[in-house]
Amino acid sequence: MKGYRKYFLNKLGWFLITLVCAFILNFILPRLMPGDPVAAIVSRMAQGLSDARGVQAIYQQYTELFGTNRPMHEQFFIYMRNVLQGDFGFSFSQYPRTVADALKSSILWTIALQFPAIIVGWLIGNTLGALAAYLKGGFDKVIMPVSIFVSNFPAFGMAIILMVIFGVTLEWFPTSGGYGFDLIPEFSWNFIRSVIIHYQLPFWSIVLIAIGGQAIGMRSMSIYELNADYVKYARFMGIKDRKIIGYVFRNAMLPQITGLALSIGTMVGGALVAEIVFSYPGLGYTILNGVMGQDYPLISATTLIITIMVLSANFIIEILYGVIDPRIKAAQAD
Amino acid sequence: MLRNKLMAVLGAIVVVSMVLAGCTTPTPETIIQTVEVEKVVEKTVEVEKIVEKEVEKIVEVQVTAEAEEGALPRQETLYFNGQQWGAVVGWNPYSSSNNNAMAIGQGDNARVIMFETPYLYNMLDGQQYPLLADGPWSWNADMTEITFKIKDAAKWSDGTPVTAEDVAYTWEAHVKYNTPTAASYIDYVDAIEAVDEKTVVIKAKLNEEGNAVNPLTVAAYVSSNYVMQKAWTQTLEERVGGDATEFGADPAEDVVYSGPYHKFFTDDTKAVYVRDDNYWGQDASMWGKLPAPKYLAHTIFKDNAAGSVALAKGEVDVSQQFNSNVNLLWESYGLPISTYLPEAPYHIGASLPTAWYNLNAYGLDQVAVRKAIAIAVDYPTIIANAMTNQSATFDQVPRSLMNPTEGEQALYDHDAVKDLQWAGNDIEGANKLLDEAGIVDTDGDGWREYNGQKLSYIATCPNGWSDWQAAIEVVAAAGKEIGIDITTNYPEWSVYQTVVTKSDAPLPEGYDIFMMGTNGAGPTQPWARVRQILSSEWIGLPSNWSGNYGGYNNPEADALIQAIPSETDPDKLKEMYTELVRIYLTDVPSFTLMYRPGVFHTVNETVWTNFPHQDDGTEPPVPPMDCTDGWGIACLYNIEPVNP
Amino acid sequence: MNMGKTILEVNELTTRYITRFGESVYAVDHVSLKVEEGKSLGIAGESGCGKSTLALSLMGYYFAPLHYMSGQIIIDGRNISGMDPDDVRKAILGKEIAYIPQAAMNALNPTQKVIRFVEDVIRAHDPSADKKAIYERATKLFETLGLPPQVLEKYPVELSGGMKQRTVIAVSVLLSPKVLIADEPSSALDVTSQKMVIKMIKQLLHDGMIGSLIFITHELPLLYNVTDDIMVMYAGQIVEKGTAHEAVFDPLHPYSKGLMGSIIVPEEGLRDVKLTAIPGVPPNLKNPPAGCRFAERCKYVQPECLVTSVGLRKTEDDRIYRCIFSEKELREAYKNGV
Amino acid sequence: MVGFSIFVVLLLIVFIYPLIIKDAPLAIIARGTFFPPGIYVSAFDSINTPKYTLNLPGAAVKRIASKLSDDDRLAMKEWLVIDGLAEDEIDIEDTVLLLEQWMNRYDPTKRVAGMTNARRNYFIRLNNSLQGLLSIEDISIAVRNAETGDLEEKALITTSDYVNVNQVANVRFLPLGTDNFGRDTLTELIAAARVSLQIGFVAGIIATLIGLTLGLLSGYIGGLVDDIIMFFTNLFTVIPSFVLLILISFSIGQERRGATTVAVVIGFTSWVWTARAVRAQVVSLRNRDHVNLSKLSGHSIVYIILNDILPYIASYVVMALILQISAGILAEAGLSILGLGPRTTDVPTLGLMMNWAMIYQAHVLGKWWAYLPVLITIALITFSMNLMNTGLDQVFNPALRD
Repeated sequence: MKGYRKYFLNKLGWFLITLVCAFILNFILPRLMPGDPVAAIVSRMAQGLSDARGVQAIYQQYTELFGTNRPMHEQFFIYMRNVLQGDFGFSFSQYPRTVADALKSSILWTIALQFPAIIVGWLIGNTLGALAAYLKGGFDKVIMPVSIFVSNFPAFGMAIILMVIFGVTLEWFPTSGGYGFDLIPEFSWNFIRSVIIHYQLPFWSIVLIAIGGQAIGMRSMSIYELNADYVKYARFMGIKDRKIIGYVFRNAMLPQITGLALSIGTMVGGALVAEIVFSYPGLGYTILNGVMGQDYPLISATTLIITIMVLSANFIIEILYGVIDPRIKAAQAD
Repeated sequence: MLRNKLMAVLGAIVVVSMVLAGCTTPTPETIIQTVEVEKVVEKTVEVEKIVEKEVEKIVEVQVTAEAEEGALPRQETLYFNGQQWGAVVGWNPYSSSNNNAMAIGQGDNARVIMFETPYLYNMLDGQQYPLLADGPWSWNADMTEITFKIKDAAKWSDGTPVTAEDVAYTWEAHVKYNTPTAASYIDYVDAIEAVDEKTVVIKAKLNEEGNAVNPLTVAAYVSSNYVMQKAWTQTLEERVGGDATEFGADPAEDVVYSGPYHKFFTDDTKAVYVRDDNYWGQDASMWGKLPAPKYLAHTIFKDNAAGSVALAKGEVDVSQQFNSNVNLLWESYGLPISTYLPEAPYHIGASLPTAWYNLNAYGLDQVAVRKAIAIAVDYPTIIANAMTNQSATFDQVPRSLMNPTEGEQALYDHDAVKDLQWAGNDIEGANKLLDEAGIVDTDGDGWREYNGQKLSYIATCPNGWSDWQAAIEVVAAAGKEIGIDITTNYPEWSVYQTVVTKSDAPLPEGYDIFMMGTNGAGPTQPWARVRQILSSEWIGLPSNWSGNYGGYNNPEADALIQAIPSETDPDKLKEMYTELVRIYLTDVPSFTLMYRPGVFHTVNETVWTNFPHQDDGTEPPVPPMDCTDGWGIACLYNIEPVNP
Repeated sequence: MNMGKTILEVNELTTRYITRFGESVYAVDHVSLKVEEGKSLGIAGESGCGKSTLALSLMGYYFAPLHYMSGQIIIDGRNISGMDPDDVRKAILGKEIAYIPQAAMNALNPTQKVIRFVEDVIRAHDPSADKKAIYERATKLFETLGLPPQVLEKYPVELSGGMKQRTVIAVSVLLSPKVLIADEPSSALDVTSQKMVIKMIKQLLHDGMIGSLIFITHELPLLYNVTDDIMVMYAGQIVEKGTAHEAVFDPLHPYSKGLMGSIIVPEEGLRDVKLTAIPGVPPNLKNPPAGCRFAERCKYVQPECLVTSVGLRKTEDDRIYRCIFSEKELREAYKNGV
Repeated sequence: MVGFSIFVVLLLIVFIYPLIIKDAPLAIIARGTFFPPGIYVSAFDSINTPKYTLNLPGAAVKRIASKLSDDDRLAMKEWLVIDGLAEDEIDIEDTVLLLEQWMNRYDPTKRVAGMTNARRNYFIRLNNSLQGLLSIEDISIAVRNAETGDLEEKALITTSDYVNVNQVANVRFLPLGTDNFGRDTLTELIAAARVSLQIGFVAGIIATLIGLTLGLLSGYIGGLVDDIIMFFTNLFTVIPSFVLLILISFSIGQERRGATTVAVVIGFTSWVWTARAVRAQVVSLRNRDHVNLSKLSGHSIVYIILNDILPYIASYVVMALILQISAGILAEAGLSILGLGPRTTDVPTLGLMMNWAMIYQAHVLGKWWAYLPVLITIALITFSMNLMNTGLDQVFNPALRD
């Protein structure tokens, strides 16, 4: 178990450090963007204000309010203190709305949409890959290429195609929003149904994208494993094929798990775009708006949240990975 | 055998996936729940604040009644798009940062579903019709004071009557807290006083001669600005302790209003407004009935595309957004969708999206260069491609400072400036012009030089403003045709606006030719637009949202602009306007690229019909103002369900 | 010549590989052999001569790309070549006939504890077996074989090469099979663990933990120490068969001769020389030569060798070899030839 | 191999097409948006082209049908009935009668209760389109006399006149119609494909180089080096590269966003994937016997990496590169669709075309030619690359052959 503890502590350590750095990056990067956001707000506030002093006054007020007049490091510590207290400050672009308020709902929508989608995509992808590797022949020659082709559409492309086919043409599913355009959110069967229906297109567009890459990886992985010596040996020891397949796919799946940890980051990216296409009330549009409106607090908060979500997902997965794959411990031991 | 098993596994996994999919759906629920709870809280807060209980009770009842059903009754709801982008932030009519376009929008065609102006402007006949006011307003003899009465029937949502004092105090508050409204009127309005309970007097600022500085603007005030309740304004002041920023930032959930609709529900995906069935306007002295839709709902879309799909699917009744190739919706798809005009340009153009020259840029101080570029541009293509024909062409409406409405067109002498007009696409003409001006390609690199310096400019407009970007592309193309190197560039709006509106310093590089809109239709138009385009008074403003961003300076024009507001003789006016148009077409400080409607007014008649359209027989004619703006709100009283 | 009970009898067994391009490669070509109780047979030959394939084929359990063509495999009087693969799996593999793979280093599932695999093996033949019983049985076996029982609780990655190898052997004989096929069990190991492995295998046979042994290697001398009989294979065919002594010190077939050519004193240090002893490489079995498959490498090649296929000959003292020359002629040739 | 051939074909098209069609890809040729695919024949020229008389059966029927669909007929019936004409008097099959009744009775000014404005407009349009539908009189082409200013008949066109397309001076074939700017979609698409490929290659190579180096080092050396490198890798993994992309591209600002810049940015944000993959491979190799052997025989790290590691992951790296290239193309598309792609005027990219098609709502209006080909091109490129991948995989690892 020593090997494992070492592994765990190691991971934990890096998790924390990464978190801190990610936090700093999230703070700095948005602030590297050109243009003066406060000026933008002020010019919006001060429309038609004719005397320079008036404008200056307002400008002062807001730089005060947003603290953009302070030196960067000071801003950073203030920001950190507030964030630790769960206060992300005012949104510049939607002032006087607070960032927390702006994100409150969208986060849940995004989580509810993306993580299941990514996991399902991963599962289906791996199953396909495994099947392709094992069944070969028709399956390998047909299903695989098809699934790969499908996943080679850009995320938004898939979203648009699904929308045009199932939303606009067939009208099976709604084309935008998180729930019925005529509904007021509340806990009723009617509403839940609407949410589920609206969930489908974005969900599957993300899933479809996810499948292919995973499938390819899993396929070659499985094929390597299928040709491994232990498979031959196990066979000659009279062990059922089903059991052997069990070994193989377990061993092939393990590296794929890190694959998942890795994908989450990138997949989230694509998924955000899909959200935008479907006007899904998630983080995708929030972050885009933030960027367009130079809304530092909003961007920082959004990216930070995405980062933390992905980071934690990574951490959990790697911990699990360490538990289930003995090779890791061995590697750590020597 | 094995295959079957594997298949089974696959099946199982798919099932799992669906289950997972299912499991997640409650999550949004929880959000919704919280939102819901909050809403209730707000309500109760309101109840406490409300003076007259029973009124509110009725509303309450309806709300809960609706909430139980869950869905808004389609037959009683009018759906919008294109006005509200992003979630509503607040309900504070004093603030310009509520992101609450549906409820709050002051200006020439004030949006009056929740807050109301004394008068309603009608862009079709240029008249102001009384709303809160009783009968027409009137100047005093020497045109320094406007007087009007408030309707006896006019009441606030808390049941108290609207008084002259409210009007006066609203202005006081604006001035006190230095709001944008105050900023734009302070130079023309001296004071607003309540003579008695119901009578309001607006005192104009006077110049040395003792005449009103600008009677036009003063007159415009009555149809451009809301009246807010004094009592509520004072509560707000208490709450913010007199702090100007706070005053503007307060979300004002408890605001008292006089209009027919108010908040029902808002979140990131929609804003819904419910009818106040005690709305004073059902009094015979105003509309004599309630507006037809019980709910106004605005779905919040991420972009025009999403909005268009919804419009096509009948999930939007009134669309205030640029639906590209809108005519295809009925021509190719036979959808029950229509615009105000049955044929192109489909809408009534109100504003003039304009390409401004930075007159301080090298070479652009030369009229020849400015005009050459202007006449070389292929306007038909801009209108056909960028606007997908949703703009009048310059053959239909020759270029001038006026928008295409008959009222404004009648204000200048078309023939007098005929020979100054240009149809565009005139490459030879442009080349000739430049050659004559001695601006030629001396070093044979294919580009013209002026005093040996190559003419190369950057034409720009905000990124993502699709129709403008398309138009700018065409302008750039024209430049290349006549040996002037024009490249395009699209900064983000957040950057663009700050640069363009900073008029206390010459524009930076990259803003040689840039686009900005102009005023639409309004009681002060076309004067205000002329001023916006030609007046030098904005030069030097740190934050100039008023106009003449290119720094054009022409005393002659300034003089005329000065004089017009106090001029009453129509013939004289026509002369002056004609003169201004002549100056505009001669100096070309900027040039219009297309005509754009004040609001796009496209309606889907699946559920509601009888929307305003050309020759709809309404008297006075109801303008296509999205059923919400100025006199356009009359639409809400005319529409009826398609199948009741 | 004692007449022990025949445990494994193979008649005219022919198997082939079918490549993804559909060509057939006859890797085992009409091979017949016999192993008696308590006896051991060595199979020698250069790599690629089909000995490993023979090993696989003997299991009577085929999966792509290897395919059964014809011939019989009779274990203990039961012909398994015709049996339904699943029955073979249940009744034969590991129980009747067990196998030690070439690269035993990676023969164990890396993500599975040894004991789990042991369980799987036993359960595969007797699903009812309960954990505890299995565990005890395994520990006992490991102890008798001089392996620390803790190994059972370890993951393969945690074992040394030699230990892995021996573990594999132990697992192979869990069900005390009648035939144990060891395919180059020692090739990948260092000398010392090699010796241990050999010792272990001998012990198995000696203690009757296995009924008989088929030992495959390219190291003839090794066989001399391990097995009773030796069979030399070339290009999928048997070229010579006899007692270990005969095959090593008095080879008949020019190929065997060549294999042994360089050996003077017992094995040590000479392993590397051997395969280079004969110039040339085995023929491509996709389209084997019409005549004698060894012809183009044979010192004593005759014109007809290249055209007429050559059958097996039997000497009066029951030795078998494949050549156009008679025993006498060969001895002649060798005497004055080399 | 399929993937390879697809890719080659794409490349060929991309490079050969411009040699044949020399138009500037961004030239605005059409006045109006989204002209449908087809052959465009100059109406002006076809007037001055020799006429051939063809008497084709059913020409008249087609002519009428093109203006008067069955739905139209039903609609006419509906109106006539509303107007008080008895149903049995109306036979929608009898075009002549129907039209006659229509012409006599239709009145655009008539207000029908409960009829929507959209419907009313429909009838007006229908009525206009019906004007002169049945007339078979020749149409005369006239020219205005410069002096007198009155029309002088130049030519007559009869219903049976045809021109041969090959003889018309100006004919333009637009296989994919035009886009929202009025540009020839196909020409633009191919130019765009080239640019996107370039972007992909640049991005992919940058990403792979960075990833490979880091992966090798961290994987083989392990220990602190590993930790440090992995730490950076993790950092860039958990900050979704896409978010980074958005931020950086925005910071660069549209004015400085050339195709290459975008490519580089993508490259620098997407190496993570390769780095981790390579590392994983190396780690699995690190303890292989041959490596240990090589270690024991005291070879230098570089030597071992080059001789005992690299060969074994070479296939993997090539595959990674290919994947990175396709990923780069996708990334560009993703950026552009958000309006953060390369600046519009310089070059078209697949993403930008997509972006504009969306802005002008091609997908809502069913203008498939404006976006579907683009999507398919993207998919084909990446797809072919992935296939090449699996292909290469099989070449490099015989195991993968069955």
